[in-house]
Amino acid sequence: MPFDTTNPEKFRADIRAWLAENCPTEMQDGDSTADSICWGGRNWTFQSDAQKQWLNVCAENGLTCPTWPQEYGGAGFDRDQEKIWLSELGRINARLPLQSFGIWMLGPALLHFGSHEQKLHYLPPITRGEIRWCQGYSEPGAGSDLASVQSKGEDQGDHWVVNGQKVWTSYADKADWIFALIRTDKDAPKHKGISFLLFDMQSEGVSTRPIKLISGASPFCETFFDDVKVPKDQIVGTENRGWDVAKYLLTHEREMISGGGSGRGAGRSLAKVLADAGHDLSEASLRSEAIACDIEEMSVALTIERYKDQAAGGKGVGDASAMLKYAGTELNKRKHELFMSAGGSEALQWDGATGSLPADWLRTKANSIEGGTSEVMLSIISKRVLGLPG
Amino acid sequence: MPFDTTNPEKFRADIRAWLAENCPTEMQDGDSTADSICWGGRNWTFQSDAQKQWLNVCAENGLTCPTWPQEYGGAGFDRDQEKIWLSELGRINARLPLQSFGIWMLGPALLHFGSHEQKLHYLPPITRGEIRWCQGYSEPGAGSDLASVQSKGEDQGDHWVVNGQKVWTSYADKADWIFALIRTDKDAPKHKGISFLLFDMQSEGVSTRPIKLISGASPFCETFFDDVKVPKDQIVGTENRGWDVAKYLLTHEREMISGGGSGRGAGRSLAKVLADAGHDLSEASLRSEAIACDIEEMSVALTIERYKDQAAGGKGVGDASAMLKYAGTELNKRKHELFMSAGGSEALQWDGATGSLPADWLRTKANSIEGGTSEVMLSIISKRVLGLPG
Amino acid sequence: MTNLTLNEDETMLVDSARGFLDEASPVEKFRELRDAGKAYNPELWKQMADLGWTGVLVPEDQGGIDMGHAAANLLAQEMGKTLVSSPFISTAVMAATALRQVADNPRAAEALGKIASGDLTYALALDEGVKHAPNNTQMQAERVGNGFSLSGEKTFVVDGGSADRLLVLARTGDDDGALTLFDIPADRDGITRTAQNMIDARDSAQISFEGVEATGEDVVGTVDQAMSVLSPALRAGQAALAAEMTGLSSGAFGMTVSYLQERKQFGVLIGQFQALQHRAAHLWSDIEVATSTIANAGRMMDEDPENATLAVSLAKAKACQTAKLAVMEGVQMHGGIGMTDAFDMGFFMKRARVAQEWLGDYGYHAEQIAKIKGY
Amino acid sequence: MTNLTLNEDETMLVDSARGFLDEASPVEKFRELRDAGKAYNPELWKQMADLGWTGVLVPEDQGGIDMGHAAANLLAQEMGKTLVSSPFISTAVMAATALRQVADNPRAAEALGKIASGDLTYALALDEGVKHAPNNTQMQAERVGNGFSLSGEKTFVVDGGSADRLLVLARTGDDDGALTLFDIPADRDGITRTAQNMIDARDSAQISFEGVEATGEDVVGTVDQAMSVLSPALRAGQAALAAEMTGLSSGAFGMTVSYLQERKQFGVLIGQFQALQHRAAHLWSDIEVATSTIANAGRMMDEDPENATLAVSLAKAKACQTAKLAVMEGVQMHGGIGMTDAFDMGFFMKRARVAQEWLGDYGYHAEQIAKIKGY
Repeated sequence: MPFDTTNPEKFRADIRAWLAENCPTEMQDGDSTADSICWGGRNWTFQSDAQKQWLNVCAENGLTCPTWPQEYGGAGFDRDQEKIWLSELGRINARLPLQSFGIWMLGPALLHFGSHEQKLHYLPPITRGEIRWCQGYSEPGAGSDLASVQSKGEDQGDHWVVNGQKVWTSYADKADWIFALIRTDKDAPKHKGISFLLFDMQSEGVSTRPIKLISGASPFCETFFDDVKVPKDQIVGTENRGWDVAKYLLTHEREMISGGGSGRGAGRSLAKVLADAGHDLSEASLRSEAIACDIEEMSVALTIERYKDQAAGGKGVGDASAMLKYAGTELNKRKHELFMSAGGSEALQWDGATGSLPADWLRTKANSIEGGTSEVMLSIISKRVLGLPG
Repeated sequence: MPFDTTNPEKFRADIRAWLAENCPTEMQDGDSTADSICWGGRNWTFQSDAQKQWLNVCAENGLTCPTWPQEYGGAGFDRDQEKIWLSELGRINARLPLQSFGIWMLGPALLHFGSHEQKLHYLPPITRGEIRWCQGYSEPGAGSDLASVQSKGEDQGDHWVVNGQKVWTSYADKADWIFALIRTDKDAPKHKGISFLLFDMQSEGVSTRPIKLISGASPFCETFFDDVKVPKDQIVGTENRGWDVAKYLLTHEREMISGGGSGRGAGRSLAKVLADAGHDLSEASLRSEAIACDIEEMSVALTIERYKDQAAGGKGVGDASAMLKYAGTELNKRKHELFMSAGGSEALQWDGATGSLPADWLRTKANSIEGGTSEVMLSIISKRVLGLPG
Repeated sequence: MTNLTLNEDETMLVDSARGFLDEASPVEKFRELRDAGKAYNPELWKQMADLGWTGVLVPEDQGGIDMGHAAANLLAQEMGKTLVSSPFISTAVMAATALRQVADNPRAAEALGKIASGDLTYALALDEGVKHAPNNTQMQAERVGNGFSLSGEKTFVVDGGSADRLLVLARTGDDDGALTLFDIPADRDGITRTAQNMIDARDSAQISFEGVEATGEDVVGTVDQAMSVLSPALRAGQAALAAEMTGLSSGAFGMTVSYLQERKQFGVLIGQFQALQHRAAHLWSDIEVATSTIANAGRMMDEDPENATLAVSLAKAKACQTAKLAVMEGVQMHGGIGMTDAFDMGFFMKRARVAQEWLGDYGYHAEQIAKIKGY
Repeated sequence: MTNLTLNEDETMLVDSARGFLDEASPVEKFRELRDAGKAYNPELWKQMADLGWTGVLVPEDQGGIDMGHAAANLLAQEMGKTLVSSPFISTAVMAATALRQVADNPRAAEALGKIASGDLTYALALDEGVKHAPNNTQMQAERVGNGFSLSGEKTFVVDGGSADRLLVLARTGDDDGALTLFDIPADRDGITRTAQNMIDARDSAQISFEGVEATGEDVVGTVDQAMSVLSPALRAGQAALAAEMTGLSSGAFGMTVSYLQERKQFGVLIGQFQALQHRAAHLWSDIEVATSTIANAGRMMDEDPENATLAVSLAKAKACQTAKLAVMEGVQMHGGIGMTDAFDMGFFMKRARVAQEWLGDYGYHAEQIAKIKGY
């Protein structure tokens, strides 16, 4: 690793020097919109040579997943080093080299529940952007009740035969592999008969159908399993204990959707968007809402930092992460309402001067639904954190 | 009656002329604060000769209760005439001549459920401000569950012997008579064994103890009944069907507390208070909240008018009145928060230049509790108006 | 005395409008238009003319039914419930109101007649920036000989792509208020209309004027006095739009309450969850309150039009807030399905957003109110 | 790297503070003070001095423990939870911070020592109008010979009735920023202190100055340069007050959650009502978020004081909103009992209201933030 980790100042200087040498200027536009994200995967088409170069040089140095162990393709950074890395990226407005469900979701699950062999097998391709993953949790009609999994895996000795249907599978039509909750014991209680399986989306019997959203985009799919063969070693954790893995991951998902890590408009500065819209903020209600939103945004961002510090200090965050998911997604909706208001009639056009703003605005409405609704988050807080009855 | 009711223009002209002649200038200050209200009653001390004169001249002409029938001390106005009367009062900023629970609560109950004899006996003294009534509903620990009445009346042939305790009795220490919910059949289901009784607060066995509130004032009392004799003819409606009367009255109370009729800051103009506080409203958050509050206030006031029009048109308002109570009291709290903010440090003093503002502010916090909490109102709407299950 | 409830005529109007629209223009009809890329259905417009709706504000002398603004609002409200897409507000409300201010002018009278018969549609070309600000009009109408030459750009001209004629606001002098309103055919030389790809899939256009000629005949009312004809039209349009938004709120709310009554989660109907019950009750209350401001705006415009600005801005400001809440709660309470294009709730959300901006958003009307009340 | 969680020293400080205050100053102690008409308990103040708290921001050279602003905030937060009434923020936070800017001055050093030992209390006489606006100071300090003569009125001087000394902000020139801070005994000739009857029953005074003499020695720092010593003090006070308010919010919330867990209505625990559960969960979230801004303000003041204004204004703005919500929900969820003087919740509501105004309300700090961010 080309970074001196003996002290923070030295480390920061090394990072800065490395970035100066390796981060292409085109990747320093800081505008992490939905369109500019590098997702990777077998079929990925780089938007530019710079994007490809930036991914590769980061991957070579473990910097796509800087906190993962070096043996699995990470850089082995601790929390303080990660902060320095991110703050230096922020200083030059650099894009993240790679974003993916593999990084956000499957990786943490494997690091916690996977065997050493599984980690060696699955993690490095994620860090290099070679395999793009999708998540198969939700099923038709289940809504917030994720544990009501109907997709079933029939035990055939060395493999399961999986049949069923998933819905709200993000980018299933673009993903290479899926991690999915499958019922492998239909007689057990709801939470006890589910396994966490991994399989290739090119397996025979897997098909997808994009769902068109109100924004016009189709980031989600319906995903169908028709006699899909899944070898027994493609399970994370113990058979029929997949709910433990799912619960663990939901916590990660909450933190992510709260705005801490996703590209969903998190990088969009309030002031910048308002200025771009040519708004002078002299009108009281808009001005007052802009400041209020800014206050909330800074406060929630600090809370995400504080919780990360707490987690890094070995104190688990647990159910309290529901708060980050709740506060972050509600804020994101509020902020995009403000953006739309500042954008005026220009923001009412799909292809107006405010670019993807209207589609982004509509997209935020799903933030408080996906990964557990705001209502589910509030119930988790009230029951598990506050200990309220019933 | 000195008013020509043949057409609205003539009627308005008569009202205007009558007011010019009869409404004392001192009563045209329009500032209907808690302190300036004329409550009447045996022990009432008029704050001024003008207050006394204004009450008397109105009472003589049925104008303390303008919509009540003339034979019971009212003026027999219909809805349109009442609107003209109120708008002419508003034009000259005149105070209401008399306010009381007799007018708001008992009167409507008697007009609906009472016998002709009862109306003749009880209503005229109310219109003349001679008898001041209080309301005995709530009991210790019952909270929003008004039907859980424990105070009991034992049947002794021609009278009941009443024992028990009420709480939150408004101005019980100043009232002459009480209308109270008393359980007269302890074996019947909760709502079926309650009677609506009237009795003199000077009866043997009645005692009161004021409750000091966070505002420092004591508008409410605990009220104790110790073997109080209540003659059988002092019941409104049917024995054990007092809950019907109570429910009917709760509707009236809701409308009243919503701000339509009480003196609780309803008359305080937003703009006037802000101007009095010397505030120029240039700061965005205060300005924006002031306008938002004003918008809500005008909108709620129009809704009260609309519902009154609907009621006058013979279409009952029913459970939807819960909305007026909810919207009106939440607005009143919001408005007083704004007043406090505009008043700055002056409003933080009990006896500062903003007068009773801080006490009024604290008083509003009870608005969304008394007469059915906001939560109870929302539940009524969701179940009885929207038909949501469970 | 002013009464804020419906009178008998109005009740009949609402009942028949609802019956007609449920049949002729449920939300799926809007979906068909959207999928076909069409702004509105001319056949429906013709039917609305036959019912007298296009002439709701046209004097009887010109063939209208002249029922007044309260009635126009009620029609807009009913249309909002099922997201009817038509030039009703532009043509039958705003253009009709502007033109009837000068109804003694034969050309205006003729246009009013054609509006009533459904043979003529209008759009209003007012705004030039991203926010509604008619007083900030920069577009020039230079005097050339006895006439004018119009040059400039208008944006967010609702119904501007399909309208037969345009009411165009242009500057005829340097004084702040020196604006003039022109009534010109939309295909006159020098006019270029570019469709705007609106999120609500309705007709809106950017319109550029390059040396467009106009005669004195084309002036609506008096030169430099646009506001005397335009202000009543704006008020009428703002109130009708507020009514449409309140109808839209009711429509979205109705779908939501139905869903609460039928959707199960965790083994129970979600309508049993008290947190959702209370939010639904709050939203219902808010829609009731907004409805009152619409009724009031209608009455004021009919009975005391000179003093109706406060009532109209109140209605639009309140409607903006209520509609925003109604569609947000609508999507959230429906969960994932509410986010899909196959479900109708998104249409309500997108229509609400555009309606919030058109003719002045919440902040614009809040400031109007503050100005009137002397803040 | 900045870490927003508590370090070991801070955790110990919080634990011991909580233990001490639960014993020495639960809310009932505040009730006793209120009923006795007393501003604070000098014995408790002495105990706080013995614990080092009064010297939390005093350099060790002057006998303080100099733990920094994050620690001062934590103490204020714990005090807020049980509504401790003391001159902590005026004296140990604000006066100490102002004086340590000039700690090489022997008089300032001596004063700092007495603050640390608990032998000297201060109040800051800043505001003259109903809103916090130190830059609008009109009070004159006229030059007379080698000294000054102070004349004017100060209001909302928190702890001003009981303080031994006053830090007084006065105008020494016509330029906007030409203000000077004076450190004078509260009983100097020409000073009249009038108690203000505050809703939160704490000490606040209106103070009039009539030709009060001050020498050059009395100037804290440099003439015409008040802000170089006052700004850090204001920031420190604002942050500590925000921390107190967040503690207060937690205190009120704790009472409320307990009540939800024990109070029955309609035959069930009210904590089972989902609508209340969700509101409680929302409030808890909001308090958590506010807590993060306090932690951040403390770290920024300790690590990068020159750039701490944004962090401090953020903390105070957020604390104002959160405290308002916490006490309103606290009263509402308690129902009638929450409205009685015999119950403690009203104390939280009244303290929160005063704290909202002191040293700048939400609107003041929101505008500070907007200014820094270039809106």
